[in-house]
This record gives sequence, C-alpha cells and structure tokens, in this order.
Amino acid sequence: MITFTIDGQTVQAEEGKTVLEVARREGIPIPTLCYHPAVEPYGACRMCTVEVEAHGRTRLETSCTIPAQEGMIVRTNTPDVYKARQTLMGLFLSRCPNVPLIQELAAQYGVTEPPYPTDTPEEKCILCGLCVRVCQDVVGAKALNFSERGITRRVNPPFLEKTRDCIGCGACTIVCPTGAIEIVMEELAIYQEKPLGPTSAIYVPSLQAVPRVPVIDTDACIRFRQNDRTNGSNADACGVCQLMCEADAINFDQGDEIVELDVGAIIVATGFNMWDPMQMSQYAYGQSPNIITGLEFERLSNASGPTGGEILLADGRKPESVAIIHCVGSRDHSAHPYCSRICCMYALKQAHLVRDKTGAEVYEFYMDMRAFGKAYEEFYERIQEEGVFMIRGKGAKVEVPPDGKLRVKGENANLGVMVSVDVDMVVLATAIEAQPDADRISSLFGLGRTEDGFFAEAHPKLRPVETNTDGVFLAGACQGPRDVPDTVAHTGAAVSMALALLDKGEVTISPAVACVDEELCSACKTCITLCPYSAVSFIEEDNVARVNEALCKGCGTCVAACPAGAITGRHFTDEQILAQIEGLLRIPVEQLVEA
Amino acid sequence: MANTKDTKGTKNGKLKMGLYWAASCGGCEIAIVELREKILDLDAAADILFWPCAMDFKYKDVEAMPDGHIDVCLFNGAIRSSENEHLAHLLRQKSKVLVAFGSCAHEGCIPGLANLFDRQSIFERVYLETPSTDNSDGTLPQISYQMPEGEVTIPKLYNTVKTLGQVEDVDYFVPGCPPQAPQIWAVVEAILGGKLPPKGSVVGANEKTVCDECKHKREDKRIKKFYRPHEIIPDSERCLFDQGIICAGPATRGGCGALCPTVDMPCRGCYGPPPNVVDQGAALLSAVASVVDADTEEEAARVVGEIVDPVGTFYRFGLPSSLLHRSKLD
Amino acid sequence: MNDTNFEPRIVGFLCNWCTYAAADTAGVSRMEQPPNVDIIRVMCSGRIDPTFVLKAFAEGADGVIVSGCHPPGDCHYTNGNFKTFRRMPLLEAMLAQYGIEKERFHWGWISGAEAAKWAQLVRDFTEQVRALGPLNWKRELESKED
Amino acid sequence: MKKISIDPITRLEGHGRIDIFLNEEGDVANAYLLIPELRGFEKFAEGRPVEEMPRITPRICGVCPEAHHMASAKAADAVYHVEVPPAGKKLRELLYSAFYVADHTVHFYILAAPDFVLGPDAPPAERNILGLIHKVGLETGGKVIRCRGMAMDIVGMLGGKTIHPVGAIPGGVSKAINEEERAQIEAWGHELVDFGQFGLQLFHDVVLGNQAYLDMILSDAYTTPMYYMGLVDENNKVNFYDGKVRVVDPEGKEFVKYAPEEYLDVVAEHVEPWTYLKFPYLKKVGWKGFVTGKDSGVYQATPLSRLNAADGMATPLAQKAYEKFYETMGGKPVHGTLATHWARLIELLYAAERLVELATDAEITDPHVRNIPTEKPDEGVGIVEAPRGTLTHHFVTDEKGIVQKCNLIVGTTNNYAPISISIKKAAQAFIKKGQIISEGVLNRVEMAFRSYDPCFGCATHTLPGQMPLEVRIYDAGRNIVDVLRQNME
Repeated sequence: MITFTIDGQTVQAEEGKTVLEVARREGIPIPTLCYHPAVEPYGACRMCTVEVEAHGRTRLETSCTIPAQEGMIVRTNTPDVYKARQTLMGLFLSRCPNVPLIQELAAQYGVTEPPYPTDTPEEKCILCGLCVRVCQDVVGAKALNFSERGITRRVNPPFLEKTRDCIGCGACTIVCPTGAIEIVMEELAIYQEKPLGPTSAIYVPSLQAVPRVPVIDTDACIRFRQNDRTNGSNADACGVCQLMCEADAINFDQGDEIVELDVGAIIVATGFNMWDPMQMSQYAYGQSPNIITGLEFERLSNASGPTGGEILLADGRKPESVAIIHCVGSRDHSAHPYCSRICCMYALKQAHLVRDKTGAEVYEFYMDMRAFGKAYEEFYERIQEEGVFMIRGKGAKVEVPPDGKLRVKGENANLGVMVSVDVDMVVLATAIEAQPDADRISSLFGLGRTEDGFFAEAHPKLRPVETNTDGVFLAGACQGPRDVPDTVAHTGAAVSMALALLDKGEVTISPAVACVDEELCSACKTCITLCPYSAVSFIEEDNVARVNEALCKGCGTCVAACPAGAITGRHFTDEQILAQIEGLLRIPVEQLVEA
Repeated sequence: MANTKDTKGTKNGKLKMGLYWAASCGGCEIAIVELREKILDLDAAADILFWPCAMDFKYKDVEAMPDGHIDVCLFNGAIRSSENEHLAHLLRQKSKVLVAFGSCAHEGCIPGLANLFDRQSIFERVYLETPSTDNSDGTLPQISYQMPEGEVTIPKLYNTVKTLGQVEDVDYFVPGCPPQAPQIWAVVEAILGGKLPPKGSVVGANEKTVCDECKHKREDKRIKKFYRPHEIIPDSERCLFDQGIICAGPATRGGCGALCPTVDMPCRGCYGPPPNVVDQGAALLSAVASVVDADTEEEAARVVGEIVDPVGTFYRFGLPSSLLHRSKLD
Repeated sequence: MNDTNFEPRIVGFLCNWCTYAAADTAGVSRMEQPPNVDIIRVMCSGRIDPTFVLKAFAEGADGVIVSGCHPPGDCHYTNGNFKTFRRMPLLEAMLAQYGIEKERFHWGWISGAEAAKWAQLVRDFTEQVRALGPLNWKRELESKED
Repeated sequence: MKKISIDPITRLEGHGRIDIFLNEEGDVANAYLLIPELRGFEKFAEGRPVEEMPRITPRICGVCPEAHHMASAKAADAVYHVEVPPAGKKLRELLYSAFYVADHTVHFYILAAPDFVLGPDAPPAERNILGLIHKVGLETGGKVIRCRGMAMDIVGMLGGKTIHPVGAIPGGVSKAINEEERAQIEAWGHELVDFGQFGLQLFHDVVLGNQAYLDMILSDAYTTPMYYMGLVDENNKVNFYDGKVRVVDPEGKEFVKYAPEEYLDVVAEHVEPWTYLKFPYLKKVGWKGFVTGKDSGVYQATPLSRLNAADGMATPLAQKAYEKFYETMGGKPVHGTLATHWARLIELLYAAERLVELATDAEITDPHVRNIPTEKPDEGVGIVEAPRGTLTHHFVTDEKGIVQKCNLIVGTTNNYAPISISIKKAAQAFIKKGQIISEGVLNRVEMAFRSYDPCFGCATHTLPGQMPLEVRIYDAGRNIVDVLRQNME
C-alpha cells in the first residue's frame, strides 16, 4: 500500500494505481475528456493535469498517467493547475465552439468565448482518440484510426470508406465525450423487431427475474461476436463489463454446466408455453407488426421495454384504436379446448393501460368474462366504466387491408349481429399451453399428464401439488393455467409439502408395489423395459430382476407381463383378482338382476 | 409318498411300479428307454409290475389287484376316449401314487390342439375329405357296428382332449414332451428315496423357466418385428426372442436343459407353465405383446398382427389345460 | 339363443384412475345403465393380464370389458396403457380362434371425465352381448362333453 | 355265431383289438383288427404355420418322430419352393440315418431278439430286453444300450432333442455342425458299422444256424405274396430320406415308380366303420377287400418290402448282406414275412454305413445349411421312408404359409390290411370246427404282427408301440368261453 496526499487528504492506493483513479475513488473531482476507465490512459487531452510534489520538486503532471507514489503530495486545484486547464479549454473551445460539453467545461475555467477563430464551427471531435483506442484495444475491430497530422489530423475508417471491420457495436459513440460519432442505421424503425428482445448485450432478463442478475446475450455481445467473427483469434475483445464490474462477477468462460445434486424433493415449476397464433391464419398474426400477442403487449407497455413503456405502433405513432381478442387458441376445439384462465384479466388490464396511456378506443372481443378471483369482478366493472367497448362474441377474423388499418370481424352475440371494427392495433390473448418438452419432463420424473398436456397432480382436489412420484411436486402453470396469485399460492403449497417431507427425514410409500420372487425370476428380462419409473432393474451379479420399492408406483404392468409368474403385485395379486372373478361369477344372474 | 413305507411294501422290499400310457405318441416310453444303462438300476430297485413296451401284464391282473396295490403308477398320455378315462379311474384306484407323466397327461400336449375342432369335423376331414380317401359311401367309424357276423364295438372318441388331472386325482406331475432322461432319473431317485414333495407338485422340473438354462445371451427386449423361424437366420449367441422369434422359454418351466435353443430353434413350451403361472399361453402372450416396441395403437396392432396362429403358438402344448380348455363348441 | 329373459354377465376390468373414476362418476351422477357389468378395479390397465379375461370367460362371463386411460398421455403411470394396446389386439385375435365372438370382448379408453361415455358403453355392450345370447363356457363344455 | 375277441392289452385298455367271428360250424367267418383311437392331426394341422409342422407332426409317433419331422420338413420345403443347400440336406440325412440305427436297434434287440435268442418257449416274463441282457450277458446287452445311445446322441446333437428333434426347418436345418462335432459323429459311426455287422452275425449264428427257425421263415404259413413299396434313389437303391417311391408286384416287377407329388395317383385309402384306421391300397389295382395277390391293391411297406422294391443297397457291406439275403431266401422277391427281421438288420447296417459316409463328406461342416424361402407358399408333399413304412405328408397352405389342408399317410397304416389278412389267416389255420388251439392262435398272430413291427401310434396318429394280445373267445351268446393271453413284445 502506498500512502500519499491529495489536496491535503491522506489517501492509500494499491501499487500501480494512477493518481486519477485514486482521486476518483476518493471523490476528488478531476476533469477529464480523453479518459475512459475501459481504455488505457493516454494523456491526450491533458485536462486531468494536477500539481505533484515529490522528492522536493513540484511539477504539473497528467493524473491519468502518473502512478501513485509513496509520500507524494498532489494538489488538484492550485492556481497553476487552473491556469493550465484554462489554456487547454481555450484551445478546445476554439476548435469545437458549439459542443455543449466543451462550452460548459470551458466556462468552469472562465473561458466563455473561443480565443481563436475557426472555419469549421460545426466540428465536434477534439481528437482525444478515445474512439480509436476503444475500437482498437477494446473491441478489437480496428475500424477507426487517425489520419494525417497537425491541424488536418482527423479520425476516420481506413481510406475514408465504409468498412466491414466495423461491427456496428457502437462502442465509439458511447466513449466519445463530445458526441462526435453517430451510428447511422440503414433503416430507421422502432419496431423492426418485436419489442421483446433485450436492449443491450448484457441485461437482466426481467425485472422480476430471480436471481436478479444480468446475463450476456452472446449473439449481441461484442466479445462473443468478435470471437465468432474471427474464428477465435480475437477472443478477448471488449470485456468492458468485466473491467467495470467491481464485484468481479463477470466470467466469460462460464458455460452451461450440469450440476448433480442429491436432493430429497423436487419441485417441478417448468411453467407454460405461449401457444403460437401462427397456427390459425384467421388472426393474421405475422402479417402486420401491429398484430401482437398479449405477452408482446406486456413488453411494449413495460417501463423497461423498448419504448420506455409508451404504447406505440410500429411506425412510432400512438394508436387511436385497439382491439383485444380473447380466447385465441383457448376454448377452441381446433386448438386447445380448455380455458387459459389468465387472459380475461390481463386483457382487461391491457385495455386499462391503453386507455390510460393513449386514450385510444379499446374493443374487447370476449366469449365469457371469467373474472373469478378476488376483486376481479370489481376490476371488470371499473374497466367498463372507463369506456372500453365490450363485444360479447369471439373475434373471428383479423384482416390487414392495404390502407394501414386493421379490420377485426366478429359476432356481437348480445345483439345478434356481425360486427367489423377498424383498429390500429390488435392484441391477441393467446392460449397458454404445456411446454413442448413436457413429455420429456414427464418421463424423467414419472409424471402423469392430463388430457390438456399439463402435468397431472395426484388428486384434483385433495393433493393439488403432489404427483404420482413421491417427492416430486408441481408448482405453477406446469400443472395447468393459473395466474400470479394462484401460482404463488400453489408454489407455496408445493414448497411446504417439500419442506414437510424433508423435515420428516423419511418417506412413506404405498405398500401396493411389485416385488420379484428371486427364486422364480429366470432372467428373461421381459420386465426391464416396461417400467415407466425404471423401478425394475436387472441385477447382473445375482442374475435376477429386482424392484426398487421406493420407485415403484404399483401400476402392475410388469406383473401382468412377467411370463415366469415371478412378479407379484402386492394388494392386486393374481390370486386376489382371480378370486374376485370367481366370486363375482358365482353369484347367480337372477340375484344380480334383482339387486 | 411322504411315507416311504407305503411305497416299499413288496415282499422283497422293492418298489412296485407301473408304467402305463393312454392317448400319447409313445415318446414317453422311449424316454424311459433313454434312461439307457440306468434302466438296469431301475430294474434292480423296483419291481415293474407292468410296462407295456417291455413287460408282460394283463388287464385282468390289474383289475384283480387290491386297491392301492401299485406303489407308483407313471401314467402318460391324454384322455381322448371313453377307454382312456376308464383306465385312468382304474389305475387311480389301484395305485397309491398316480403320476401324470409327460406333457400329454400333464397338460394335453400337441394332440390337444385338436380341441380347436370337434369330433365331427375331425371325422369329416379324415374319413371324407382327405384327397387320398376313397369313401363314396360316406362311411364313418361307429362306436357300435353290426357286422354280418356280429356286433363290433370301438371306444367313443371324445370331442375334447383332457388331461389326466381333469378326470382323476393326480398326485404328481412330470412335465415334458418327452420328460428328459436326467429328470426322469431324478424323479425315480426321489421315489426310491421317499423324498417326494407335497401332493400336487410338479416334479422332475425346475422352479425357474427355460431361460435360466438357456445359453443365449439376453438383452433388454424391444421387438419391432416378429419373425417366423424360417424367415430369419438368427445370431447364435443372442436370445432368439430378443431377435423377434417368439420363444416360449420365458413362460415355460425349466428342466429340459433348454435343448431346442441349442440348435437355434425357439422353445415351444413343452414343460408347461412355471409354478405361479395360471395359464401358460396367456402369460406368454402378455410377455410377447408387452415388449413390442410400438407407442401408437396402430403400430402395435400392426406388429402383433404379424403373429400368426396365436393359440397354436402360445398353447402349443397346453390347450387342454388352459383356462378355456378348447374352442367353443357349436 | 335369443332368450328374452337372458341377462348377460359382463366383467369389466377398469383402471383406477380413468375408467373406474368415470364409472364412479356415472354412478354418482345417476346415469342410467343396466346392472350387468361387474367391475374389477386394477390400478392400471397395464395390470390386466390376458389371463384375467380368459378366466372371466372360463368362469361364465358372457362378455368382458377392458378399459383404461386414453393413450398416449392420459395414463396415470405414463404409459401403462401402451402395454394394454399392445396386448389386447393379440388377445382379440386369440379369442377369435377360441370361437368367442369379437362382440363379446371390448377394450378401449374412457377417461375420468367421460362418465357419460362409460354409461353409454355399458348400455350398448350389454345389448350387444344380450343379442349374442349366453356364452356360458363352463356349462357349454360340460353339457356337450362326451 | 361265436365271437372271439383278442384284446391286445399292453396298454390295459388295448390300443388294438381283434374280434374273430365263428360261423355255425365253428369255423372262422371273419376277423377284425380294431384300432380304437384317432387323434385328428389332419384336422388340427389346419390353421398352423407350415414351418411349425416339423415340430407338430412328430407327436403322431414318439417312436419314430424323426420320420415325421423329416417328412413335414420336406413337404414344407416344397410348399415354399425352397431348395435346401447341400450341407442342409446331408445333415438331415445324417440325423435320419442315426435315427434308423437307433430305431432298428430297439425293434430288433428289444422286441424281436428275445424271441429268437431266448426262444419262443421262454417264459413271457423273461422275454424282454432285461431278460435278453441276462441271457446274452451284460457285455452284449451293454453294447446294445450303448450303441443305441450313441445313435440317439447324434440325433440330439443335430436336432436338439433325442426324442422329437427340432432342427429341420423349411429351407434346411437350423444349425451347422463344426469339425469337432463331425469328428465325434464319425468316430461313433465307425462303431455303429461294427455294431451293424455284429447284428447280422448274431442273426446268422442264432437264427440261420437253427434249421427250425429257418424252416419257419421259409414256411408257407408265413408267406403272403403281395405288392411291395419302398423309397429308392436314382439307382433304384434303398434310400430312407429321399428319392422316388417304387412299387413292385408280387413277382418282383416294377409296378410303378412315383415322385412324392404324384402319390395321389398311386395310393388311395379305404374306410371301414368298425375301426378308426383307414386301409391304404394301390389305386390302379383297386380295393378288393382283405385279400392279397396281384389282383388286390393291398401292399406292404416294411424293411422286407423296401428290399424287394429296390435293386440293392447303396453301401458296400449292406449290399453284400443284401445279396446273401436273396441267395439264402431263394431269390427276389421274398414273401416270407418273418424275413423282415433279417431285412431290418441289413437296413441297420446300411444306415450305419451311410452315417459314416455323410460324416466324412467334405461338405458336411459347410456353414451354409439353410436358405430363407422367398417364393409364395402353396402346396407340397414330402415323403420319407419311416422304419415301419413309406410316410407321406401333404400340406396345402394359404399365401402366408398357414396350413389349410393336410393329409397324412403314415408308416404302419400301409400295413393295416396285410396285418389284418395275416390275422385272419392265423385264425383260419388254428380255429377249426370250434376247436381253438390257443397256443397256435397266439403264436401265429404274434409272429405275423411282430414281423410287420406295427406301430399304431403312427397308424392311428394316436398310439405307438407293439401289441401284446389278449384273445377273448366268445360263444354265440357272447359269453367268454376262453381267454388267451400272450404278451406280444
């Protein structure tokens, strides 16, 4: 540790730290223009000049380049320092008289008018070179450099031509202190892509994400893109996030990892999948950027979304009318016959948001309004009072006429007439469905599935979070459509069931399981592939099949298949069932009919 | 047989033994001949009161015996006619221990497949339809027929082949078509040593199935296609069933030494069902179908639809002793 | 054979989770159904050994029903019903060889929610078997045996 | 009218019974050999896959299951139009030759030899294999048991099981043999050839050396000229496994020679209401009742008939024995039914020689023993020569190879009429004017039977074996006037 003073304040610094870094850490202001923590100090602008007293000598030094030394005395605001900066600002202001940052900084040092005239008052570049250094040293793209010398010196891409070396990362625009660089997109559009994607290459997936940590979008990240673009020869481009992160939490080498844990309980909370409305062409989804799903609307209206929460059309205008169609893919025998349960309420909420943020007219096409939860019906009444047009009848068709409006056709069942509404935006309240890989999860955990594809609970009324596999519980929408309050309640129940199980320290299993009589098992291996729970396995060293009673659910499939009669299904033995048959058929038919 | 004194009541202390056959092919008799040198040991240890193949004995002598005179009667052959049944009753009466010997007496055997038909259709085929038969008069055998010289009678053929156990109380069952010599000898030794298990037991066979004795290597079963034996040259090392050839081994009592698979032919089940299996054919059917590698109804129906002749395959040896005994009589 | 007084005896082997639940609901809901079907509950249709069906016929049943959860996804045990649809067609072919009319044996799927379908099956199947007349395997064998 | 009932009671209930009716004068009016059972293989073969028939039909007879196994396999080959590879064919014949050695051993040493060696006057209780062993000594007895065992072990090696083997399958056999197995079979084969020669020597010493026996064989009483049937190879030499069926007339001239698929042109079967067994006869000559001779279609198919129907034996030692046989018996054809025992021993030697020939064939260890059928199955006939007569299996299948129609003409069946005729002759010779010479009836019937070696397991497709007799003689009121018993075997 090095001890020295800045402006009379004793400070400590690690070996190799610059005076500027220490001062910034200690909150002592030193102005800079060409400094950026992600880039090696360069000392080009010299605005960070300070007075340094060491070994009995005093001189002016750029604080961004001078390392801290034991016993040195630094002064950041002496008259000499002030004068030096004043001179510099005069020169900067003369070059770039119309750059606000320069104007402000010059004013701080008493320079309000450029001391020297200029022919190019629109000039913004102060030739600090930050952009060049970022592009070369950080991004590694080497798409920018200085050309020429002296007063004609300038920053430009090689040969002043468009370059394929530029990856459009925008790092230069971010570091440029004077806003001299602009990225020009070939086409300008707010909604060129669905407003659901991340806004930067490193982002927190959602504000509600748990754990709330950022992730890197490796398709967007400069480092990964450069790595991919150069086939690995430029593997350590950028890395600014890592450099900046004081917690040192960023690790680019981190990949997907398979973690094996021995656990006593598993809660399956694999959620749901949004049904893809492309499957029903009558909703014209994909034919206009202004036909969006409810989830996309959520993103659009989110304050952290691409429009900062403004509800805008693809061309940036505010919509004047919006249609929200319920039951898209739900309660529909050509898609999902079940009710997705959450859509009515979010559709009402979205109507409210549209009314509140844009004042646009809102048409809700609904079949039945399922406001089943606490205070939901009251909310429904409130929305009606807000002037939302409620049309009872399924939105049947969305048309995309060339004039730019969208036309929604449907039936108003209350009036018994067909209706047609022209709107700017259509929101489809699409169904929620089981995850596409639910079958894999189901065979992995031995879970049953109900007809709708969601995982089956052990009992629809009495065991809503348990499954047929002991120790595996269901939480949330993987078991069936449910909204947030219900998911929270369901999950809480699953957690408490799991905790109760763990706390007990032992498990109780059903006695109705299969068991192998090893005196009779002849190792034919018929049963081995039959068990969906892998409860029957072949024990090579004993040359018999054996049932793991903790895994066996007692379905009896192996019992019925065992050709050697070596497997008994306890409580449903062959003897018992055959005796039942005999017993039943011993009753004379006359008695049966009398009864 | 638990009491050895009962079985050694002859003057010279030797066991009084009888061998008899009803409706059978005679293979069980040859199986006794297959004892080879041990026949001499048998001769030394037991008085064989009658052995139709090799010994003289008289029907009347048997009728004249006091009840229970024969210590052990090995009865082979099924019950196909009134005469077979009559003799089964007589021998039961005269024997302390009545043993159903061989597949026919035990479970009906291959001739039991006749239970898929009735007497009339068999007569029509044999005496009227067969192309070599010249029978323009439509003559059929008659139980009683008046010849010019007098009445000639022959026993009545039953519609249904029955096992010995279905018409009489049987003490022990020796399975196999035919029972294999080492197993016969083991039974003889048990009889001589008075070491027979409780009445009603199957003796001369194992508790485990044929698979236990089979040398072919078994893997997990997932059958995509069934092959009839002539349709495939199987890998000699691997389990035939695993290769799609229906093999009754998994549903058949062991004890034969898994002989058929030694020449790469599948077991057809002559040793009958394993101890806990009620119906051998149903058990085999269930196992065979369960391991079909088909996850849709259509595919499963297609694959199992390739199995020709389920009854003849799954009940090759045991139709008369199956739960249904025979096909429906019209 | 068309004895109007003939009441068929039918044994139904039902899986606990789907068809038995449906039958239960059908009863609780007081759906109309004849009393000719006696139900034997097993945990899964995959437990139904063909032996049971043969045993039922051998003991005098005039018809047999096997019913479980709809494949592919309904099965409480993931795919127990797969084994059912592998076994039953083969059993069906075998019963034909035994001379048992295919109308006497029904196998299929009824979910817990399909109580009405169960009641309908019971009605239809009972009439179907009634039309065939008694099978009465035991008596048939004994009376014509000689 | 009197009725004499001869109850063969080996199996207690009797799997064959003879009723003899006397007229008012007390002379024989007629005699009936009743076969009391039928198992119906022809019917229940229907619906079975034809490739399973080689495993089903052996249960017709457990004494000669190999014959049924081979006949069914050959018929199934024909159904599928599949050619058996040379090694497959040779392995089948190898198994079949071994079986012949074993089977003829049983019938000569266990059933027939006791009569010759112990003498017809020996007490019946000793007239069995155990008695024989006591008489000839354990060494010879042991040799018989050992050699039969060896032959059976070859059957087991090739067919899986010694009784009811399973190795033959449409298109060939299920498994090839390796050099080690071949060498073992060859070694055993040489021993069996010696054993075959030993048998002929024994017959020579004991029977031919005894003029009384020889006279009996040559005597008129045991001579019944008729048609003779047997399978021959392309050189008209005796063959058991393959070839054409040749029939010679009572003078020894070729009457017909037919391929298996032509059997319906030659053979027909007659039905009588008093027995479950049919009576085959030569179609062209016709069924003329229970009579023999050139005008009656009755024929026999036995070791004797095979020798009569052929021009010789295909192996050198057997050919020598064949020549000596006819030289001793006074030229071809031989009609003396008792000579069948001698013929059987010549066949035994041939089978052993053929076994060695096949075991030393360069092709025998060729792994290519099977062709998988590719043709559409339809219809096929397979014929082999079973020890007790020409065996014909005929299947018609659907396009899946499922048997639709099945016809079987089985070994002993061929000889049903000749046996019946012999019985009547015996009765007529020894029952005159109500005088029943019991010993004579029994001896004649026994001798006649034994020479044919009848196996009613084969014949009825029900029950095998040999027939001890009980003769019941009834008076006109159907009261038993006498009971004559003698164990036939």
